[in-house]
Amino acid sequence: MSTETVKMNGLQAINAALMEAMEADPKVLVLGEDIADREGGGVVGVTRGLSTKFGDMRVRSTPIAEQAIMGAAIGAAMAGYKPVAEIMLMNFTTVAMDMIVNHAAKLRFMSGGQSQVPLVIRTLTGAGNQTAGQHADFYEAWFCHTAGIKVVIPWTPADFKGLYLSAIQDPDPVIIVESGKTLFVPMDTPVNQGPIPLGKANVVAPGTDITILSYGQMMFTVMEAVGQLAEAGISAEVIDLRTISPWDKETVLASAEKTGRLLVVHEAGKNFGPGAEIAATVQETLFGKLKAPVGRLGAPYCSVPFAKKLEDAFLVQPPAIIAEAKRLAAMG
Amino acid sequence: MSTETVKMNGLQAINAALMEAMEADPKVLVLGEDIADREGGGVVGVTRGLSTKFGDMRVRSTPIAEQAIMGAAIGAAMAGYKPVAEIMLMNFTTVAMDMIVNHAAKLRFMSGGQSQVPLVIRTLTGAGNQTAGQHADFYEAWFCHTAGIKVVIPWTPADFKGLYLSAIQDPDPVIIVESGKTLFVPMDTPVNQGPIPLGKANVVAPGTDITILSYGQMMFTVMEAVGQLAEAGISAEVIDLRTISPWDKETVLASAEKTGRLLVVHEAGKNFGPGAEIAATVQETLFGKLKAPVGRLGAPYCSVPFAKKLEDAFLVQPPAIIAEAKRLAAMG
Amino acid sequence: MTDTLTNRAVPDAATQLDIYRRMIRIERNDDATRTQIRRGRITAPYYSARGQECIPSAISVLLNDDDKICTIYRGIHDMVAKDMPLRPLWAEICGRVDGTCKGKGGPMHLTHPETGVMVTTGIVGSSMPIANGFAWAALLDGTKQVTVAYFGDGASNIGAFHEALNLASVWKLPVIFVCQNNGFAEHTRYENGTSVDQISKRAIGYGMPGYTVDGNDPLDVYAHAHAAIERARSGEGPTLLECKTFRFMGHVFGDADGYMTKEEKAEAMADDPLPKFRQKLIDSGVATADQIDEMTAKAEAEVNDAIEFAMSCEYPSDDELRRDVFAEEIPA
Amino acid sequence: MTDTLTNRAVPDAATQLDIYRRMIRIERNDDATRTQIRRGRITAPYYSARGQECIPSAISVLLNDDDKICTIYRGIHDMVAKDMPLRPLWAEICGRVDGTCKGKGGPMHLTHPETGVMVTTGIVGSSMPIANGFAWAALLDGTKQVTVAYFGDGASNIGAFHEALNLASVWKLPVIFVCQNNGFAEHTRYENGTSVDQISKRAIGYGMPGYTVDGNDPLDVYAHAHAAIERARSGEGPTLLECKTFRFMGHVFGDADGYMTKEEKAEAMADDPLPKFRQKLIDSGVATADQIDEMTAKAEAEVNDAIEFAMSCEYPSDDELRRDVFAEEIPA
Ligand SMILES: Cc1ncc(C[n+]2csc(CCOP(=O)(O)OP(=O)(O)O)c2C)c(N)n1
Ligand SMILES: Cc1ncc(C[n+]2csc(CCOP(=O)(O)OP(=O)(O)O)c2C)c(N)n1
Ligand SMILES: [Mg+2]
Ligand SMILES: [Mg+2]
Repeated sequence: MSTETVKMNGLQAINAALMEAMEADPKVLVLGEDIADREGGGVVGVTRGLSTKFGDMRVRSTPIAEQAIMGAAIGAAMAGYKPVAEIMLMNFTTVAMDMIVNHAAKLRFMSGGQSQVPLVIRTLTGAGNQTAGQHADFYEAWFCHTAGIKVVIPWTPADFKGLYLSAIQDPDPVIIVESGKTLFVPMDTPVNQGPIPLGKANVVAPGTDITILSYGQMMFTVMEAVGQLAEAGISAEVIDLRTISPWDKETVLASAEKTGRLLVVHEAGKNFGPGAEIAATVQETLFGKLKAPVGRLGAPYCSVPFAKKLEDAFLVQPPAIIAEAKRLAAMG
Repeated sequence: MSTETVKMNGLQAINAALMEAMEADPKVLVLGEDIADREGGGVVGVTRGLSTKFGDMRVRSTPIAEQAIMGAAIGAAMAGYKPVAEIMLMNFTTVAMDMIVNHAAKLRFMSGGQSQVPLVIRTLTGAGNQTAGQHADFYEAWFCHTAGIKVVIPWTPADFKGLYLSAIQDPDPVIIVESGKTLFVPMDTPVNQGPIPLGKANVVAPGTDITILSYGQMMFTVMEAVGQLAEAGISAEVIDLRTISPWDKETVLASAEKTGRLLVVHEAGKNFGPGAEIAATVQETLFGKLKAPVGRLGAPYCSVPFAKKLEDAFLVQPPAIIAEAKRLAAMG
Repeated sequence: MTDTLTNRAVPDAATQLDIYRRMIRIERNDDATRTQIRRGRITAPYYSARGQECIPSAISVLLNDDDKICTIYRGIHDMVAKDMPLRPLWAEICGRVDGTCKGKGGPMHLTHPETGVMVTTGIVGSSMPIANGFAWAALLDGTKQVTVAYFGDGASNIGAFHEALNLASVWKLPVIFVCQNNGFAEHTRYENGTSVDQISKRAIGYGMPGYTVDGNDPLDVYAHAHAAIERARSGEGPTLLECKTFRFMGHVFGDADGYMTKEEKAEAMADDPLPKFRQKLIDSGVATADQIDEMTAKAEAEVNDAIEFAMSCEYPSDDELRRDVFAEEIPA
Repeated sequence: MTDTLTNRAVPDAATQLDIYRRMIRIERNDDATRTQIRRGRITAPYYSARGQECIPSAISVLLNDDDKICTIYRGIHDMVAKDMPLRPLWAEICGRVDGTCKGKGGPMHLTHPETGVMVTTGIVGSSMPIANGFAWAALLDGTKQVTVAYFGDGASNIGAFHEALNLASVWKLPVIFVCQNNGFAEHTRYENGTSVDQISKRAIGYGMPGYTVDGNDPLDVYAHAHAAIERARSGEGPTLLECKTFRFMGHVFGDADGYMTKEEKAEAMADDPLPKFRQKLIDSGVATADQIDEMTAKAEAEVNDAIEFAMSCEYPSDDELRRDVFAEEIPA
């Protein structure tokens, strides 16, 4: 494989992954609101060109009916297809939770392995665009807590391409969360990016003083903070978790043991958030081996606010990461 | 107030609470599937007698339509009423998540405090009756992670009465989970049981070697285990958390600091479960002060199975609690 | 206002007999199930369809093995009508590893793809959106397969019904939506939950044909199912069939029936489809009483064999909790 | 098949003028909003209702301040028609603390109980179930208040619509369900998402009257709204009004409109309700051009005043993230 790279953004990478997957496997389907070219190829254009190339039967726009979307995806998956279903925004998964949780995630188990539900749910979310309380929530913790569905939140375009290729061929349901900025920021991406296995974290920067773990668009914030920490003489090892469930315990534990400190940062609410599971596991496995408690940063306990000023205060920002990393680094 | 007690079960206690609350406050309403006496006063009889006493307009049976149920409750609450809405089983909250999460929990915040949504959601769940994968899940972690709604899971009839009385008068949405056995096991209950504040844990047994925290029907299992631990010479302090969000950090931290060890036990899945938040908070606050890592026991990562044998293996049983408590007690 | 069928297909003698064969197989199976529960040999909740035998029987004679059904907790009659073998069925409801779902699903969640029993859901309304997915797959496969979605009258009031029927119509899917209207939803009388006198009228809102059928008359069900299946196979899209019937055993086995009058129940039971059709077959010379008795004995023998088989099977091993969560086994 | 009104109420001259006053107030306000966005003074997503002014205006002249509306992201015209004051409206869409929601809700989520603007939701379909709750409260209060639930054509395909209309009919609630059918749901053409040629026909399935109305003709909207409101106030129950119209500015401000033809758009815009009604008022002698121009100038002045006011207001303090989550402030 060539190691040539091009600049592309997440949107282009997902589009390329869907194109390749549909080309290679006639069982791959795409459905969702406005996703066909007749409707403009998706509200932000992720699915542009697919229906023109693969036809209206494999790439179907739907009514506004998330239960119907997920139901159609589940049935088609059980019949041998590999549907990629879009739930436009993560807050709208709330109207499809029965289909996702009681059915997609459970039918393999409840049928004793007779039913396979190899589908992918694509959904977009994230604060930062003043869309307020019903359009920007991160609910990955709900799905991580639900047995039978995998949860993926990529950061880079290369990961989007590689993780989508894997998720589509995965025999089980996978929800992939596209977080705002990750769709639009161009990055160097291998031209021939192939599948990247689910469940593997990526150590994006080595470090010695503290491990900082994050995923999705929050990685941009973390990278900014890490640069400033380096200037302050603190060497952070940065982990992009990529798959939140099942998560890569091995990589995370090895890094936390090495640096002796772990800080988990996510955009989801801190209370009962994904970071709690990571902290709980790490404190147990590395009991007595850490120099500081596992730190967590996440959204405060409130809805996403509208006003830009409040939205900025709501989101974890570099100074908060820096302060917390320094506090932990000073311990032990 | 008299300290006289009677034997009653949770079902009777909730019924008494609803009776008292409706009697005292004409704004209290009850709605849900089959809840009126015409339909038998609820599938297990919790609401029996209410419609006969308070009439069909305040106690309304509904179609099978959980979004409509929650919507009606939200609107009525905003108009000044205090509806108690039944979602028959916790798995059916999945069809009403938009109403609960995007609306009931958020409207006060999103309206800048103009909207009040003082409603109570009653829901039943729990494994043990071979109802399999779609009728027995504990999803309290989802609601704990959602800002703006309180989560209560009582164990004793006295707590049911007291916590219901408080929840109904609480100015914010509260979800109360009735877990199978807690409805049916009679216990001594003060005749005049009054309101019990939300957010306060109950130290049900003092101990010195380890703190064991649980709630809901799992408390029966914990109490069984604790008896056997005592025989084995391990003194466990037992906390019934009662309110899972917001939880009583003060009581839990004080106890964990005193005993130096904490074991959290719940029926919900262990992965990304409520215990993770408790463990994450405790390891941080009591870093260096604990004799052992915070232990967690919860359901394995799978759906609730049907076969009795599997259901027994799925549920946390006394031997698992005893083993884990002994392991932790042997540390430090 | 509901549609009227002009061209009524009539089943020939062999087909009529085949309908009766299915009906008596259902009835004998149901009777045996209740007996086994009464004797304490089965411990699960059971939703008898006694009284509703005619509906799936008159439909299933028109279906092939590769035609699919999605049904509900009250659905064992639908499976037996579809000629699902009774041994794996009984092993499942007895929670044995040789059950069709290895004992993980139980009586509310049977699956048997070989005979087209694809999904059995415990969530009201959820059979319909998933049925659409199988129908979409059939269109993609270019087969003439149809999918039948069974559901109750109460289920016609939930959101999933609406979303599924609309999508099926817009996409012209080969689905038949069969409402088994037994006049009650748990304890709620039809008219107290449903705003229209005939559910078939709702078809108008989806631009599809809708028929109200005598669900206790095999010839009426057959004629309408024939039209609906023809329509689906020829690519014209879905149909809504409302089949009026009654459940003789209440909602769940052991149910008190206090929500209906004795007279009402007696009247409904006088319309028992089984003796009525038996007499008709004899009167019209399709079969002799002896032939029918032989058929009945055969059904009974098959049921008894299945019970014996089931009771001799092993219980699933606890390792099953780690299997079928994902395709890959969860490590111990 | 849809219902036809026999007794058509006609607004008197003053009422006609009042309708126009509301329409021009909406139009001036919308125009100013788009200008402010273009100038970068507002940064939020904006869903213009330009073209739909007539619908809420002709309805709102029939409503009192204590009659309630529940509306959607595309709903500022509904609020302005209900005579919500513009200063708190503008302060809100500018994210200021003097906004009606303290800047926490923004343009998709305005609330103003004093003028009956109770809920503005960003979730398609969710205005309807909540409207039922206000209507139930009105019945309990014994007032003659009505609640109007506004929603789009696309929203008529989601489950919440179905559940809400059924419940409202069974409970005979004083609600008017007003579908503003602008022919598109985001980029999806009506017929590609909706299976029936007239949404009003769905009323048949709920046993309620359903009318298709020319949403650009104030007299037609008025007549039908009058009948629906009378029906609601007299305790007879809900009505479904489908008002056909068009949105001139696409789905969201900045939208490319590529999913419709130029001719189609031009034709729709030729039916602009504003100049048409203006001419009619002049031709019929209800008002002179001068009077109307004065009305327009007044509306414009009010809008300009509101903008000035809003721009001079403070931003909310970060403490607001801890307020209005619950009635009690979250401790820092
Ligand atoms: C979403 C949801 N809500 C409530 C229930 C509880 N429940 C189980 S069966 C039932 C009644 C269903 O009635 P109907 O659709 O008429 O079917 P029948 O049982 O009469 O066959 C209800 C309310 C459920 N299973 N799912
Ligand atoms: C449950 C849900 N699904 C999807 C969306 C995304 N969405 C926002 S507006 C819209 C189109 C709604 O169309 P319609 O109901 O016709 O109203 P209009 O915007 O035309 O006024 C969609 C799909 C949403 N907000 N909520
Ligand atoms: Mg029924
Ligand atoms: Mg529209």
